[in-house]
Amino acid sequence: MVIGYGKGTTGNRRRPIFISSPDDVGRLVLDDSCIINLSGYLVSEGLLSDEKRVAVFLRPEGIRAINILAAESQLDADQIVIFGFDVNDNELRALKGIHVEEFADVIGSIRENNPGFADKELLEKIEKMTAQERFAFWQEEFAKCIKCYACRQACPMCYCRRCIVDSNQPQWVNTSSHSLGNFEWNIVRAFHLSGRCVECGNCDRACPVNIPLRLINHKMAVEVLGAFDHVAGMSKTQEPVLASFKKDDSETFIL
Amino acid sequence: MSEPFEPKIIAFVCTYCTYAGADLAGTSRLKYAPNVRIIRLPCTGRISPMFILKALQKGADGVLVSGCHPGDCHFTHGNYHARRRWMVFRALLDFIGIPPERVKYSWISAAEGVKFAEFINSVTEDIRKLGPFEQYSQLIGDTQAPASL
Amino acid sequence: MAKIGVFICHCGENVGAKVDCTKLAAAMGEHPGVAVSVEYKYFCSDPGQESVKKAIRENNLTGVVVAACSPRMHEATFRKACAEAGLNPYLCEIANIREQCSWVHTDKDMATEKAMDITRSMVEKVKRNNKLQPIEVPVTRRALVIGGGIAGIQAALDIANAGQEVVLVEREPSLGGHMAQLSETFPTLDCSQCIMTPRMVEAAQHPKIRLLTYSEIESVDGYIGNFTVRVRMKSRYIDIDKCTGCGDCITKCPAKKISSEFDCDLGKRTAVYTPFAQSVPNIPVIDKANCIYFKNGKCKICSKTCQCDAIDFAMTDTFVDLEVGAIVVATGFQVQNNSVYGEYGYGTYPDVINGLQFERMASASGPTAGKIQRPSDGAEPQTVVFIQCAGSRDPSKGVRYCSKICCMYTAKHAMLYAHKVHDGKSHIFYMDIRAAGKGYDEFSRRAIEEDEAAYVRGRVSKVWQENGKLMVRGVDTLLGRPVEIAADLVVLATAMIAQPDAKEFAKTIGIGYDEYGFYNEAHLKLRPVESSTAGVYLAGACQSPKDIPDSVAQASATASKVLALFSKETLEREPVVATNNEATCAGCWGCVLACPYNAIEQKDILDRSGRIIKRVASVNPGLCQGCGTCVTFCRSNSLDLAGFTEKQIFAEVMGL
Amino acid sequence: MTKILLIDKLDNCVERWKAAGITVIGPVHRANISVYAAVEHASEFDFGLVLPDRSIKELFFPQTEPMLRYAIKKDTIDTIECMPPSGPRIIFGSRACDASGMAIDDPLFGWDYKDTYWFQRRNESVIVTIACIKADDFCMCTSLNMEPDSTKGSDVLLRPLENGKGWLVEELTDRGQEAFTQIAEFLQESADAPAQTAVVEKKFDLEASVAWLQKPENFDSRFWKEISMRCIGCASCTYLCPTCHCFDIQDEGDTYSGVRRKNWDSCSFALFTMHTSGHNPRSTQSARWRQRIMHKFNYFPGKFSVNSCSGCGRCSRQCPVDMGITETLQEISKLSL
Repeated sequence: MVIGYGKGTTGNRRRPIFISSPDDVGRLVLDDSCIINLSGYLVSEGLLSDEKRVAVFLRPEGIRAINILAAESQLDADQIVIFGFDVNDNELRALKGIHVEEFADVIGSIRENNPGFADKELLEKIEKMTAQERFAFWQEEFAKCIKCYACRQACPMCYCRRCIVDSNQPQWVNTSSHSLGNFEWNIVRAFHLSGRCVECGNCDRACPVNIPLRLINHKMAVEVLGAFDHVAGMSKTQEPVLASFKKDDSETFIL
Repeated sequence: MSEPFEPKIIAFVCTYCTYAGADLAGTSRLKYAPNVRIIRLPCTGRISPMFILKALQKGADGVLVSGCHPGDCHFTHGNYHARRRWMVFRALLDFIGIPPERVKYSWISAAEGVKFAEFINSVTEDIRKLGPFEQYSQLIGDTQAPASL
Repeated sequence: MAKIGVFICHCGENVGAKVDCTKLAAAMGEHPGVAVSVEYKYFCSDPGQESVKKAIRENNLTGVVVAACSPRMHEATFRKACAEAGLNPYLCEIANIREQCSWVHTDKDMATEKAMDITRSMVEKVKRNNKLQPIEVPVTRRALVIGGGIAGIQAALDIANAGQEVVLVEREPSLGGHMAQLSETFPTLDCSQCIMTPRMVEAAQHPKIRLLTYSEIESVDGYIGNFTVRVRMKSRYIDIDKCTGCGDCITKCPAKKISSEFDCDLGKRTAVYTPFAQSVPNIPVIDKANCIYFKNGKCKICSKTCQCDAIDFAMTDTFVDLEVGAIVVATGFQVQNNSVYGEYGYGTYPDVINGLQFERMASASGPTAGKIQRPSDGAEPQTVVFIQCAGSRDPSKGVRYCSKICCMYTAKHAMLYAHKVHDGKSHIFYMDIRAAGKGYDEFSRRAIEEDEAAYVRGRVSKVWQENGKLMVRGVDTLLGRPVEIAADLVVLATAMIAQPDAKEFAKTIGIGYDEYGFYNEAHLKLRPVESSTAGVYLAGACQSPKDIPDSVAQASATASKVLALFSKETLEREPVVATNNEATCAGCWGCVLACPYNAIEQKDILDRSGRIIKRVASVNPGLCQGCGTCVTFCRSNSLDLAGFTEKQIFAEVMGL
Repeated sequence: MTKILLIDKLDNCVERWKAAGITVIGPVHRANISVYAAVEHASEFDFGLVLPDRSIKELFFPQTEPMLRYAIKKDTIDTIECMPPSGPRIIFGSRACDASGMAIDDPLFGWDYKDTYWFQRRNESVIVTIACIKADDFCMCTSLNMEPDSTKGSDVLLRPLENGKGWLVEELTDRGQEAFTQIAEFLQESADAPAQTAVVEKKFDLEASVAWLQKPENFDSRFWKEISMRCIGCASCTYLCPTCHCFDIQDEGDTYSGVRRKNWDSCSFALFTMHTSGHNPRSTQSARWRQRIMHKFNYFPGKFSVNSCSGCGRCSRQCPVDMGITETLQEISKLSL
């Protein structure tokens, strides 16, 4: 099977398509509108069973996602054939390689020069706010949340069979979409992605109410890089940042 | 003059170090502010960020988290894991607008009864100065209020 | 429906003076699910405990909260009382209203209010407590000791002498380890081999000890009381059952110029060899890499010589599977390769040697039969310079830590040298003299005062060859001036470092190690001979640099741990262990990594036809120590910790 | 000659209605999205939107709503029932699809138990719909046999004037008439022509599709898996849909007190049909998507004689993976040829 992009409802929309016959190759489209990170489909139930091989079109952040999914034992990277591509200045370029290891240089350069897709201006604006202003800012943003969980469902890292928000004994996260429930959900979502998010932006684009989710994820990625020198998805054997530690980790905040 | 504000503070501590330190403060008959309620866990490794959120939901104006000093963990490295989690969670809360001053972390050993008492006193005083966590109270209030419109 | 009993203890005046117990009892009586709420002067007293038991029986209580002193004081007392009344002891919790309330607050109203919160919170917890049963783990009463140096031998003998079975595994052809290489030992100057070899023989002949030399650990599975260990017995090419140890093969072997590892390259050995004359077992091995037959396909002189037909060139490695209940790791150390110190010329100038080489030279059974000689020309050195901390306490080239034994053995070397070369002169460059230990400082003073070792406080910057001498340039920091000594022999007090494969081996057994590769003890102070993996103990220099008495003491300590474990057929453990909900587990294995005890394993869930449906985490209750780190890590909230479950803690917070 | 309302006068109307104790609601922007929300002034409205991002549904059926408050005592549990805030409302600037969506759901909320939360709000609201003069690629009201100026569910229909300065007023119900009587003085007679309503292309053959859906053998068609393979199982389509109406009831609170709430729920979620045993009758995403389509075009009309879709197109417009009712019914239309 090949997971790729096909034409969408409108001119600049691309939709994920699944192809299992050479006759359908003509349905594939690849251009700079192909933005959705398709890696999440790989963990769909049964897709990779019986050691089937699956090919997937991925941008560098999607390739990083494969590394994380492999590192977190959600898939066997050897089963994944990667059609890597990247878009710079509206120019689409194929990336050399098939297996995730072969893209080490491409994703390594992300570490050196993390472009970050987040809205830098907004980030700076929020960082300059007082805590009270920040709270008010997010309160307004989270007030829009309708708990459709599109952010979760669109995220390749949210592969849990049962999300903590759906665990009701006890109910750690209030499921109601009132302001407290929305706060809790968005905090937990961001925490569970800390050190794991590849900033593909699937959550941001999926959110029907335009909460700047990627911004929070980006902020956490910056924090994790600063504190633990960790960039998510650099290799398929990378230890998850919150399941490991160093004895001399920073602890300036601990009294 | 109005009554001074008495903050509600919930603490999550490990049983081997900070809980024992709190006991030592007791056996030493040290005096400290009565605003803190302690929840005992086996190890800081067991202290989930969820606990902090639930303490806030329960109306805490401040939350404390405390355990063994690095290297002293009864379970060898539960506190190292905890430290990473806190680092990340603290940054997240800060970014969301929950002031770091309201969620405090410390290492207090079984021998540090004095440190425990001083810590409780200073945090209580700090949070008293910050006043009630009104923004969060508003969130909690929303859970009780009728739907809008 | 919960029927909780709340028992509020005045503790005389200790609680009563600051907490209004009557008010507290009344308030708790109104709490949902509370069936009994009473106060009493001393619940820990016999009549107090009896009243708790009576209340449990009369009201069919489903849980008990004793609001009293710290659980660290009387949790065990009241849990026992509950058990005696037929209530599962884990359905009893303590609300600490003394150490953390009445004793530390002055305002009675506020203290009472806090006591109410504490007690209520605990009532809410106890409503969600589960009946727990202590975990019983069967114990295989057989110990595995890995490493046949002095520590391993001591541990094996101590365990065996107490009547328990031991399997002693050594990877070299002979027992002995580093101690067998030593000449004399500090601070008594008794001959190392004289005290070592009898112990080696004793271990080999002990009816309770099964000795596997020239063997290595292949894999370790299982957990405390129940380990399965696979040992690879490397092929000796000599049938251990047929060989009599006559040594004819060694004498006849034509490949004679092989550097002897045991003699630290100062001596030679043959291709079929025992490491040293007193090897135990006294059965040679054939060194395949250097054997002429293996190289050229012709020779077999040994085979022709052997009268017992013990030589078997077709022999292959074999495996032994062992069931053991405890493992003592005594894998020892190695010395650092001093070629990192280019300026000292080790490896370049043959007359710059390390301490272990000096030991071999000074040993009566060594390559020089105990004569101190320059390796280059065999001449007796008239001036010897010893350089301490050649690797230790030197983060730039060596290691940061102190190797602990070098001050002592250097003093010993100077003394041995003085005793063997009467007019010789020894100079010792040192940073500090660390001679803490019984008789140690006296010993090092003797080196200075009686054997006239010249101690120079300072570092050596360079050693070079000039006119057949080794010129040693250093600084005397006490006098504040440079020193230059023309020496015949330079001895480096090399750092003790972890075995080259220490980290890999730690992963095989599942124990922790530090940045240097030394094995981590469970607690530096209180559990110094236990590893963080239950049932695995540490002896000797694999844990940190040690001298012989420390190694032996630690070995005996591990033996006592093992024997305590073997004292019962089953092991009872606190049931505060993690559990996993396999239905919701996402199989990300973060918990496996985070667990300090390697207590979480991957488990395959199979369908009826044996196909893997999913992989989940599975907690081994025999290994789990109950810290709960995994529970917090678990994003899907699938892991939980008995006694401190998610539900219980949620209820505690919500009950405040 | 007909009645018109000029945009210039709208603020006066808002003032007047507010003065009469009426909450005035309309399409506005809030933190990067567009919603129907209460306004202070007419200037807050944005009538240029094809549709607000979020539907009108939440004004009648909010995403979360308290039903009762409870307090747990020693032997009893005290409860206090909660009702939504009461008071007249004018929803000014609805769209035909949104308004008809409410009418579609009326029988659902009233056929057996009469949902007081829904009907209190329905009865207290006047929906003033503005006919669409523009549409986007996702609009599909015509495919549902409706039009951009359909009147179903509306109390007043406004037709934008060609000159863009206001609207022609068509009062459709007594309630609508009453609301506009209050602002009669700001209305005027005019002969200005209304603008052309938007042309919404018919995207699928509804009748053929429904016929296909009704054939029992198509329940197990491979089609469902193929069409929904990329569905990620979020609820954005159902939550933005004006007619999707599923909800869950949750108790929230601490040991001593809490609130029972009625929260949106979605057939897209795996958990929606999950049994306690772990068995899930709709265990795959395709089964869930099939349920959504079947419910809207087969089961619901079977019971209430109306399709549970008003053609707003939000499902497709906001879908993270470009799915939606339009595509599905288009494909079904092809199958039934």
